[in-house]
Amino acid sequence: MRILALLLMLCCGGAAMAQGTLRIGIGDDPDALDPTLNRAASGRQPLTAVCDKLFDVTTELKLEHQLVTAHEIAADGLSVTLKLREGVRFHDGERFDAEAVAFNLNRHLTMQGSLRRTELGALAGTEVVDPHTIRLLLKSPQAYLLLINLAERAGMMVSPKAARDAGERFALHPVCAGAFRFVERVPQGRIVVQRFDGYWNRANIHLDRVEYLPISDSTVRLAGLRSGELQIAERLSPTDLPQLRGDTRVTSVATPDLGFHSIRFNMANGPRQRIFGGDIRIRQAVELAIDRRAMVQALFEDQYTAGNQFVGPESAYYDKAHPVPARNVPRARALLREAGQPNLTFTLLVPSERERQEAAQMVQAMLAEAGITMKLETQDNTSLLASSQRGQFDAVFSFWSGRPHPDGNSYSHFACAGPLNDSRYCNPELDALLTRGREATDEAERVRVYQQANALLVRNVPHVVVWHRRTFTGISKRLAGFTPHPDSTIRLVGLRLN
Amino acid sequence: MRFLLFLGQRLALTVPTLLMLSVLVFALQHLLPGDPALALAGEDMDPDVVAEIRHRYGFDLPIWHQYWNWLLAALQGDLGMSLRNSMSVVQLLLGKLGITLQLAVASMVLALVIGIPLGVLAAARPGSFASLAASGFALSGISVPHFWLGIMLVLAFSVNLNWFPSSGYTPFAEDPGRWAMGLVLPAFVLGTGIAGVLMRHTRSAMLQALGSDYIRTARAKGLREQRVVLKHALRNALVPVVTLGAIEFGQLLSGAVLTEQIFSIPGFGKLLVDGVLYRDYAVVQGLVLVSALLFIAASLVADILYFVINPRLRS
Amino acid sequence: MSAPLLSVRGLRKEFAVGGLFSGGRGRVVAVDDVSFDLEAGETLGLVGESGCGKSTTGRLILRLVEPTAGSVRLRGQELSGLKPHAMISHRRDMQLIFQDPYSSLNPSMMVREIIGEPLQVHGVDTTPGIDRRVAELLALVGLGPQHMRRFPHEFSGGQRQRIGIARALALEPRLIICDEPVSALDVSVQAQTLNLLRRLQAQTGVGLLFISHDLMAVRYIAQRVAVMYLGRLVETAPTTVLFDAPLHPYTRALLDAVPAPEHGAAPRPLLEGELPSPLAPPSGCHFHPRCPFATARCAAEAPAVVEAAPGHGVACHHATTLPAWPGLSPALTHPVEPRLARLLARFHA
Amino acid sequence: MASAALAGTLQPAADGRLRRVLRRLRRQPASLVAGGIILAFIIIALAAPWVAPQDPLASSFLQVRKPPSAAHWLGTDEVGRDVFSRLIWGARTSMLAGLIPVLVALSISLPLGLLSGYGGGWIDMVLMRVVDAMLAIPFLIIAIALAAFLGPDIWNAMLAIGIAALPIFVRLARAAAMSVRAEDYVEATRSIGSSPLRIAVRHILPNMLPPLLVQTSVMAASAIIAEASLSFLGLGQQPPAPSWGSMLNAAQRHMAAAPWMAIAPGCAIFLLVISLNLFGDGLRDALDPKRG
Repeated sequence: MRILALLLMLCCGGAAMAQGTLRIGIGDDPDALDPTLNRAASGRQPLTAVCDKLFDVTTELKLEHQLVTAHEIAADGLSVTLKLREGVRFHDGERFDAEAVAFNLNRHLTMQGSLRRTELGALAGTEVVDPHTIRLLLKSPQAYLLLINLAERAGMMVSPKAARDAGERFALHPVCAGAFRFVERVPQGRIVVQRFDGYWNRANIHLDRVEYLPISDSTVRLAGLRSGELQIAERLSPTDLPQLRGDTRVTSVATPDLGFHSIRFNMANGPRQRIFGGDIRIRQAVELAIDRRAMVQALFEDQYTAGNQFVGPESAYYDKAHPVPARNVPRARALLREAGQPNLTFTLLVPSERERQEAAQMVQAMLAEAGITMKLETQDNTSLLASSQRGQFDAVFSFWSGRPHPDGNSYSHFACAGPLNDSRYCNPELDALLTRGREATDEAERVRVYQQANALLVRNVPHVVVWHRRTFTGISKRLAGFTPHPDSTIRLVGLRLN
Repeated sequence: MRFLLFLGQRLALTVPTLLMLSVLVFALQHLLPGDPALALAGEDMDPDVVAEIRHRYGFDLPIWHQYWNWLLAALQGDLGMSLRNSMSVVQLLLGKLGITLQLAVASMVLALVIGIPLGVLAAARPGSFASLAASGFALSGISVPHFWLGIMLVLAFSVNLNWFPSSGYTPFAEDPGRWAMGLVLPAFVLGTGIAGVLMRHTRSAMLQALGSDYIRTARAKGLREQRVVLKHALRNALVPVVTLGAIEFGQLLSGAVLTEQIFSIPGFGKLLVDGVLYRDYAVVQGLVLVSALLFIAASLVADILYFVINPRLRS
Repeated sequence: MSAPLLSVRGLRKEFAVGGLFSGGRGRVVAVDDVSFDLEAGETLGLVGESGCGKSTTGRLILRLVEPTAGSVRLRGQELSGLKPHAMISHRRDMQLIFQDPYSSLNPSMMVREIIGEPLQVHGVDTTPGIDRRVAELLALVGLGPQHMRRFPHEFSGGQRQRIGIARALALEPRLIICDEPVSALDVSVQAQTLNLLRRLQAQTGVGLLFISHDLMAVRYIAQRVAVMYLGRLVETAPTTVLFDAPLHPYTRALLDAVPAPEHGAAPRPLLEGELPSPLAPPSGCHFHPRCPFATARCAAEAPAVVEAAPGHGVACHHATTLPAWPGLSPALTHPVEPRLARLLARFHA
Repeated sequence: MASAALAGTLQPAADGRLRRVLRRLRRQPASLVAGGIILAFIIIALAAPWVAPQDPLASSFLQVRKPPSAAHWLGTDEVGRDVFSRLIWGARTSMLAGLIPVLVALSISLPLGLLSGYGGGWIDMVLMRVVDAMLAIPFLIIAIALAAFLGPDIWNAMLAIGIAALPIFVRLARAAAMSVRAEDYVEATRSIGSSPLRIAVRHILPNMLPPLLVQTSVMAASAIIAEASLSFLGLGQQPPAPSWGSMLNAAQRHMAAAPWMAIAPGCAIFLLVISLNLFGDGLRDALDPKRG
């Protein structure tokens, strides 16, 4: 066995690795590589390399231009005029112009199975002004929200010719205007992209080739990084970080995540609302029995952030008047007694994913100290989605990946008609706030509105936010120019391998 | 002639088996809880999109109707489209088949190279230390949980010693060295189990062969022991072992589920687990059908081998 | 004259063969136009090489195997064609004793259940009644009531065969078919068992069809002997006639091949040439390829059974023209093999 | 527990036979050691409340993933529970996981095998097609799909494993029925005029058991591994209750940082399974009529 290994290592050493190839270990195998149909967060990584967007967001979550060079929001807020970058070509040589933008936005809106419609909900239509100018027409004055969404997959531009030719099969070979062109994909194996020499920002691209390798286990990704197989390993588990100490070849960088983990109560969805749908004191008791800080410390090496609102405590939209409450078991017991439920028993629906499984067991132990019996029911993700939508839960341990605009973290989840509002929590006051947030173009106004929304949710406790993740990216010290991004998508511009 | 007839009979029997199988799989996965359309609708889960997806993939039809549609397409060689990444299932499977075959062949070679010599050794010197050690190895091979062995090997050889890549698969054309290194650990994990089975069967077949009349005759003729064991006994003992090997190989093609999962090898097994978890019906259905076909083909090969090797049946 | 106990006429059995490797359907005629009678209290020996169809004949009579054609009458009552439920009432009149005393007793049943089962099935008696009857039967075959609660594996081969005989006697049958009942036993036990059968026959008047390839055992127990070759009866005669003046060349060959007892166990090869495959039996007289007297006629035409003397039937074209039979080898002139004879004498006493 | 059941079932059939088997087993020291280990596991599983030094469910937020120490012989797990105590309690699950699927498979496959092997005809034909179809899908896949369908729960997992093992058991039962059918004592009872039902129940069924029982210990070994695999995938034992497989599932994420979480349960599974296999080998040899 050992001799065999040695022999193989010898021949392995002989094959030199291609210069300038960056190998990135990603956590999941992406689904369809089509900006219109892509679903999972993992797809954003290769798509970002292949497809440039109209806008981008900075690491401070500010809007910045990418394929757009200037934008202007009309006074009534019902239209936006975009100036497009000139001289940009798609990988198939087609020209990027206003017609192409119109085609793309229309494709997002009309293609069967499009997953971008919600993000473009405010868009009524487009108007080509000249080859490099396009005007977006809006249904309601939600211009800022729309532009932020165009900094995501909804703003990715594909070649109209390639899209027309390939139809539904476009995802098998995406053609865009990004810095890298798609080469090949081995499903569950890897995705390979190659530098596009016709890229408008060619001067800042220093890599020849990038490979994305889906490796589901964080420890294994880390091992790959340390052995030099990978130069970037995304989403390392905080519990693996201690291994990096003392390793001179690799390091890790962290950035707060935009999302949140929370325990959502069934407020009004079907017969199982009866435990948490009524008395607020019961929900408060559950919240007070949980020690978020102890949990973050024990489970995540104190690397995540304890939280209680739909944005993290470092966000401007966070309401500092309602900080994370301390654990208070006697108070929790008292509340339960007052509510006439001294022996509260309920079931928490948990996905089979390990992080939440561990946390659920810890919550279970914490609640037990307050006299609450929490049973655990595990379901795989697909079953869990169906169960939560049908209201087959008392409480569910959910996770939201987060969006740059706070609307993405709130409206769908808590508005009465929100598609993700499986709790069926409904509060007209909150609906009014969230609508105002959508229409606010002014940053100060947005801050005020979303702080109020957060305060309201904290008081009503339709869910208990537990923590906000931080994204840990492991990088080889050979890699220069890497900046972690809060949307956890790796930007390849400016990266260099030494 | 008789052989062809036998082959025809066997082939005819596979048709109802496959049909039964496709019904079983179809029924089973449509009984799975969870709504694939919800999983497909993305994080935002727009209800219109969900309905659109249901309609597009025919999930709104009665189940027998869905089966009929699937069967009609399957008869024309179309196994549908993966819900998850829009690839044609046939293409997806063809892409994976190569990888799974490589792993299966590597494991099988390892199993044969380890299992048969150990079995011969154990039979030739019964009661010796070498024989005991070989039996112990075989027993361990069939008793160890493969997924655990995989984890332990990754821990020892990849994470700590950094001898082997811990996961992933590299195509041969791209980097033969990496390709080989990547297959060593998973092939070892899968190979030990089969080696154990082969070793035990080789040993018992050898013991039987060594006790038979023609071996006594061979020995009486004064042939050297080594020649008796290797030339005469082994040749006869190999008949059942080879057929068993073919069947084990058939099971390898689809049976490496957890091993592929642990080593992140993009073969049939990983495709299947992901397919079940994401309710990717077309992929699961197609995959089970193809691996069943492969299994049936392997057992057919086993029968043919049995027929070819065994001179008593040929006459 | 009343009908004989058992009357078999034109019995025939074809088996369809067609396995995976045979490549197509074939037919084997295992039993071909077999006819004979058996009287109450009489023992008919049925002899022949293994595979000649004698065991099948026994099972055809019992309807354990469905005959293709022919008639079986028990005390004049036609059995063939009877529906299974109509057959049941006749089953108590006919019983079977097996060759292998090991596989013929259910290992998971106690002796009491094994012997009592026929009684139970035919609703003969209640539990105490069955127990009493089983004890009687055990005593009849030389075993004691203490054996009732034991399992078959606790007994020796001879004892097991006694249990099998007791089971066969349980319903007081008129006819017992003994299928090689002693060939699996040690010589000394063989003698005991043969004597037991003889004694029981004397006591009960049961008719025995004694199927065996052991000519000496048949000579000891049977009054008449039928010789079978490849599914056909070739010669039927009273025992003394058959052993003194056999007419069929095959019978003569069989008698020639009986091992001289002084030379012990291994019998010599029976005949020149192999036993032909029943799948493709020789034309005409099945025996002609191995027969020293065969002529062209033998290959062309199957001989019919003719009565050479009253009660002596033979199926051979040349039965009347064959040279005289030189007689048994001197060592065998004694009706029973000497060692067996000594043993038998001891048990008679 | 499997071997206890085994001995229990053999008892009424033939205590003389059992004694002979035990006598032959005694001549195989390896099988005896294996039997001893199985017995030890059974005792540990039964006595878990008294043997386990700590509460297997009590977590301590300050003692998460601590390496083995005097207080925690095998370290602590991801939520600060004592791995050693969980290992002891987990023995219960694994023992049941070896026993229940085998019982499920036996109780379904015996009548089916009887129907198919003794009854024959079109039932046999149809049943064998289904069995062939199921055999063409790997055992674990059927178990995964069934467990996913029934929902993640340890009892469901055991049921799923039992059903997944059915095709093999039905094949064995059918073969056993066919070989028993050819025995003389079946012909004997037919010649008496016994009804087919009586033949099936009194003669064939009881004698199908011994050859199947020889397989049970090997089958139990496979079932234990299957339970561990399902729990490893999150489809078996649900938290916080321990099973060796679910402990491995929890350990996988902390493989590098806390290897003790994976090593202990893996070794326990290995030890139990190898003992069952060894014991099964010994039992087979002891029951083999061809050997003295």
